Amino acid sequence: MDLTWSPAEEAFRVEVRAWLEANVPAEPLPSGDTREGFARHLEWERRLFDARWSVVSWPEAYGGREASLWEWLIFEEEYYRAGAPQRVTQNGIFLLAPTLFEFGTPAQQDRFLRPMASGEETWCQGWSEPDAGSDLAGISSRAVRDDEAGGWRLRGQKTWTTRGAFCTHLFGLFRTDPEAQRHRGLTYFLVPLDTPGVTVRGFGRLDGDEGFAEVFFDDAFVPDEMVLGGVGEGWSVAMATTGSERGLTLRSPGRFLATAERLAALYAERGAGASDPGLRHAVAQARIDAEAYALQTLSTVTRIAEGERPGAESSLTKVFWSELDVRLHDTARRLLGPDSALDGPWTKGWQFALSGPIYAGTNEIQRNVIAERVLGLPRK
Amino acid sequence: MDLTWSPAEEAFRVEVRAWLEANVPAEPLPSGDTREGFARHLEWERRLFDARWSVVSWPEAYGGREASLWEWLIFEEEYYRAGAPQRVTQNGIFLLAPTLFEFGTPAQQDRFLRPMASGEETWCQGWSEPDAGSDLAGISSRAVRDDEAGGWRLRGQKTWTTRGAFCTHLFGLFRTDPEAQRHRGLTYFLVPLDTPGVTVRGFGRLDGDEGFAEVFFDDAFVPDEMVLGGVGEGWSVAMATTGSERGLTLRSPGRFLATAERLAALYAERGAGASDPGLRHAVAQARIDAEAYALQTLSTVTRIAEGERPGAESSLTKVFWSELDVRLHDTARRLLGPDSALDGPWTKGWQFALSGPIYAGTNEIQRNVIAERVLGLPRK
Amino acid sequence: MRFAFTDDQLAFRDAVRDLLTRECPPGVVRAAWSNADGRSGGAWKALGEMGALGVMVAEEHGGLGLTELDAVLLAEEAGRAALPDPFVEHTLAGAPLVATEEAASGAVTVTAASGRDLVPWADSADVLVVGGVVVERGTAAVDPRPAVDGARRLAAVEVAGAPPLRTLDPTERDLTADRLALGYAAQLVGLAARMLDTTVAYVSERRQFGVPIGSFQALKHHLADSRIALEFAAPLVYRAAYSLAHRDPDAPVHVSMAKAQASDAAELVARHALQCHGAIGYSDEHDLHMWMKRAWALAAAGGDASWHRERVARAIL
Amino acid sequence: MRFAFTDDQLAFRDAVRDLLTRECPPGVVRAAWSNADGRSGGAWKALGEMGALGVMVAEEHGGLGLTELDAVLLAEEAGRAALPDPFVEHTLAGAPLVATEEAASGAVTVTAASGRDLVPWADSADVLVVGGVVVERGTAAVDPRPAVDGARRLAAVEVAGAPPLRTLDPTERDLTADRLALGYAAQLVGLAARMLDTTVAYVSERRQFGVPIGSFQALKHHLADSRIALEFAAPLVYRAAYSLAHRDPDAPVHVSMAKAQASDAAELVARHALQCHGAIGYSDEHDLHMWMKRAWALAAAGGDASWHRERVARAIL
Repeated sequence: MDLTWSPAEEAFRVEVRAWLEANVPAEPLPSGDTREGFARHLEWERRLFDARWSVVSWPEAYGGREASLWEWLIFEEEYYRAGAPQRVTQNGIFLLAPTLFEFGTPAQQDRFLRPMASGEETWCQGWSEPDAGSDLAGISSRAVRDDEAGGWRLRGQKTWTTRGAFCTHLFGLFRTDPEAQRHRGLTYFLVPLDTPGVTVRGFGRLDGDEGFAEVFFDDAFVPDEMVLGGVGEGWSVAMATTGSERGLTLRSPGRFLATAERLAALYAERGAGASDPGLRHAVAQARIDAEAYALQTLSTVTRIAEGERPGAESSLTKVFWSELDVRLHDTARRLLGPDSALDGPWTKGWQFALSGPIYAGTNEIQRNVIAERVLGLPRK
Repeated sequence: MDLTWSPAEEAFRVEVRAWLEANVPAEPLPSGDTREGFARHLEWERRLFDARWSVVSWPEAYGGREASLWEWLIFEEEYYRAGAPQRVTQNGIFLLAPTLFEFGTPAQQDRFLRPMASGEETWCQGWSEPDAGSDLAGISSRAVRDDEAGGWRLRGQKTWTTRGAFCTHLFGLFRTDPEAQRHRGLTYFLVPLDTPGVTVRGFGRLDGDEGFAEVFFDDAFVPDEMVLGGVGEGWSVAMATTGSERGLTLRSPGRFLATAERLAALYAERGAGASDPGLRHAVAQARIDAEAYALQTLSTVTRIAEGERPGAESSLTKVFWSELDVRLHDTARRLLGPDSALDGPWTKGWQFALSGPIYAGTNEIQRNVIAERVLGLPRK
Repeated sequence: MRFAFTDDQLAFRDAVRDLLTRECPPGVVRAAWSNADGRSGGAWKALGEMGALGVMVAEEHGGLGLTELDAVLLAEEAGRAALPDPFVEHTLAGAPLVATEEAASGAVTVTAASGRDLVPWADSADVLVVGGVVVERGTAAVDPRPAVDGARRLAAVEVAGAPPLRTLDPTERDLTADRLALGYAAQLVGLAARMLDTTVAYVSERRQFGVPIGSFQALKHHLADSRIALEFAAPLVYRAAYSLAHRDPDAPVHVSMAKAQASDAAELVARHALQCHGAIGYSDEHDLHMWMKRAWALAAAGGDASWHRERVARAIL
Repeated sequence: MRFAFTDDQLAFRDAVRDLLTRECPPGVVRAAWSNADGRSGGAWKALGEMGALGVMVAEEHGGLGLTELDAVLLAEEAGRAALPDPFVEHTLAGAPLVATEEAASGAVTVTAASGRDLVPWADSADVLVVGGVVVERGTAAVDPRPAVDGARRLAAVEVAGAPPLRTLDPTERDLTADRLALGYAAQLVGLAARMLDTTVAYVSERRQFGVPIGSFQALKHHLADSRIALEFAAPLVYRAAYSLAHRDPDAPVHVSMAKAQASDAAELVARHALQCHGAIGYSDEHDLHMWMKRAWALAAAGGDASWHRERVARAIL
């Protein structure tokens, strides 16, 4: 066990920190889940890209630095510590890109990765449908073969597409074999949202931001080269991405430490006036949990660095961080007392935190996965 | 709404209180779940019976006072407030007796009720079997018809029979129709434990007291008059009793107020030295919950007094009180800090409280009942 | 001993429920998020006409001269409908103090706030009960603040320069604060009951994996826990109303028990309701969020659960 | 950066696990409930022979001269086996202070306690580390007290009249308390892991309603929550061991984070384990209760979760 960083890693951290200190906007940007905020965020992401900080672990050819896993983690830690803006490109960079690296053709990688890294092309995820939320295998949107044109015609509807109204591209699953049941007969498509026959309608989230979209497909044509990973292979290709989605949290071990520290600052300000003497320990426990999260991430990264591949254990992480995030913000609300009725960063954060136990597989489903695949309990 | 008592009710309360003050043993009796304690408790119950306080709501012929539902409640309140001994006869008086009153023949009532009230005959419940715990309908103990002798021969095993090693009689379900499935073909029997072919083996509970027993039946003969409520009718007869079991809590609205007050006293003694500043509110919340329990009982009794019959709502009460009892004792343990490792009334109480969410239908099953029968959610 | 409402009280409750079902469907609540004053308009007028707004105003001033015990079920209904009007602030707290025919009928809207609370619907009310005085709204400085619940408009109010219509004595101030807390507790019970009903209906219908999602044990248990929380909150609220109506010296502690329990119950029911709805409930196009945000607002108003738990602690420790 | 144990550390852990599987099956724990001293006898001797009891004793005194980081996994195994011996009190706390060959081999048993704790196995130990002094047991007044965990014998110890073998300086006192807390945290992780394993096996086999009860979602979720609690407790324990071993100035806070989290995790796992076992687990003829009672004892020992949470609060607030 060695919890220190090498001189080279320390040097990398110094470089990251210096650049972020000089460049992170002094004023927080407007929410990236509004049209205006999204545009402002893209300007920031462009600056990241130009300085080669947008995808540090990627090959240089696509705008990266070929950073090691540990350097990548250092970058993410510093990024959170600096309070730098939320990454509105995350669905592309963290969900689609790993799939492209694993399943994409060289042509697809050359075509899509660099514009994704620069934010020139922005990606949203087309998984859910009105009748296929938790039950992802219930997808009914179809892709019908058009041999003559050498491609597919998409029909159906996707929904709860995060930032769908602002993105340029969508990746998603469509049923190519209408006879196949459930998770068979699905194919993974890459779809430019300006394709004729595609209509996007944004709608609001709990906190009022237009962060969701419905996407309608009315015989929208996509050529064969927009299939990722083989016709009919959509489910296994997508599951690789879903793994990344649940593992998104790998992004930064320091992710909740920053919130726990802000919570401690709020306590310093408000604690004496709060009615609940137990809040003191709630704040302490938030810090303990945030440290536990950070350390568990280091443990996972060690295993990955030594060649293991993360499996169903990512469900443990998803449940823990999403419920920790809710507790962190709930403690803040209780510290705010009557002021928790006002709009503000903590009440916004509270509403956002409530999505954590729902998205990317509800926590109920994650707990089933833990029970069945980590503990080995009987399915039925 | 009228939360006051009538002069007659107040007079009844004064009478109860005076008698209890004069008669409740100054020193707590040893646990009624030990052989010695059980005997000592029976002496106490005999004194209760002799003064006609053992079954206040029963007809005078069986030793009662024909008290109203409200007077009965007053008695129970005072009984708890006085810290009077736990009723080791409760399985007879509160579980079997309601069933006897409803389904018993006049001969059965005359034969069994008065000795039950006096503690001369003591009853334990023969529901669970090694393979039929939560799944009560999975009972496999059999009663085989013996036409010649005019009765039944019992075969099989019951277990987790509370105080079974000390009681004189058992009531329980046996399968009279081996062809019938699940809850059909069961019959409710009354069985003297000194019947030849019956063997009782006591065993310890979590807290070490010999509070449980296994009861083995090896062709034990019981005559026809020991069938309660008709051959093959056992399930519906038992369900009436199970309703009472879940409604046992009706016994005293003040039941948890007494514990909440003892907890407040413990806080006065220990709170200043405790590490957790939140314990103050945990103690306050325990009191709030205990009052909620008392008031919800008053609301239920009002409805019963006005002619309603309690239904699946009793599951709400079971879950609430059993988990409140656990919280009450857990708060006490946290107040005790390192001393919680020592044997003592609170740590004994804690271990006993842990049985609440398990017995009389686990809380998981109760929550299913609430969801399906109170809220109307789909079974499958 | 009888712990139940009278048939008259239940009939009045039913009448208000029917009225609000008609006059305050979810569309009215939604409209209040973006209209000028966050108010219902029609529902308020109809409630005034049926006498519900003057239930606690003395008969000689045109009210019904009844008590908190008669008003508490009506507040519960206002909660169930998420009524975008200062029903509790007016009916339980303000109108009995103002005690005029206009207040009894709701022609004049009175709002009120206690403690550190901002004042709800201050900019559309006619009379404000704030900081121990009753003032005309026009004479006070009203400074709107952005609220999470877009219909329940909040404002900081400065009454230093305003000529008081009357000044409350300490007993009146305390009573007013307790009436607000009681009314909010009742509204929270109504809000929670509505969220639970809506969620039960939703999970019974919504199918995933080929079955209604309400058949999954995890969701069953979320909703069973919600139902339990309600079952052991409502009686405390009704008892507090009784104690206030009878000027029981323990009434303030009873109010605190009620408000603490109802606040926690509503927060819990809201959490489970959202989780059971999933992404559909997370959209602002679904009605759930309006009920949830009202529940959050009222859980924090009139003293939050911790504030009231502390008052209980002071009384028993 | 590498947050994992070395192959050597894991091999030592495995060897201790194998030894305890052989020498300390549940029957040995059960026997300790009723034997004279609450001790294992054979397992202690075997641990001494393999060097596990002297792991933190300096090499010149016959120990292995290793650190908390090497001992922590062994303590976890002692927890997993519910070993009825003062493994943590001796190996992590007492033996390094006594620093003799007899202590290193376990021929002399050392026990220790910190804060307000009663002293475990005081009547069968040879040397006691209590109240800042090291004394021969025979010279102290040892007053046994009835404990919930019948194997972990407790006693109040008075050392006022005993001639100290040595007196600890404040740094040693604090370090000893932290080592006890760390060791208990590790034992709690082991105890919890064992209870979870046992429960998973039980619910996979036990059938009710025609299916294994482990197929019911409610039980799945209890056990998933147990697994999550363990997953986010163990890393804090390992980090605390690392920090102590490296004399990191933050080590005391790291120990507190570990002990608070491990105590809460073990309490939660115990609750779910009992609930999933139902009445079978509630019988004292089943082994579960011995693990549960050890978990309760160690959750309260060396500072309970609240005591350690308070130390974290003082450090960060």
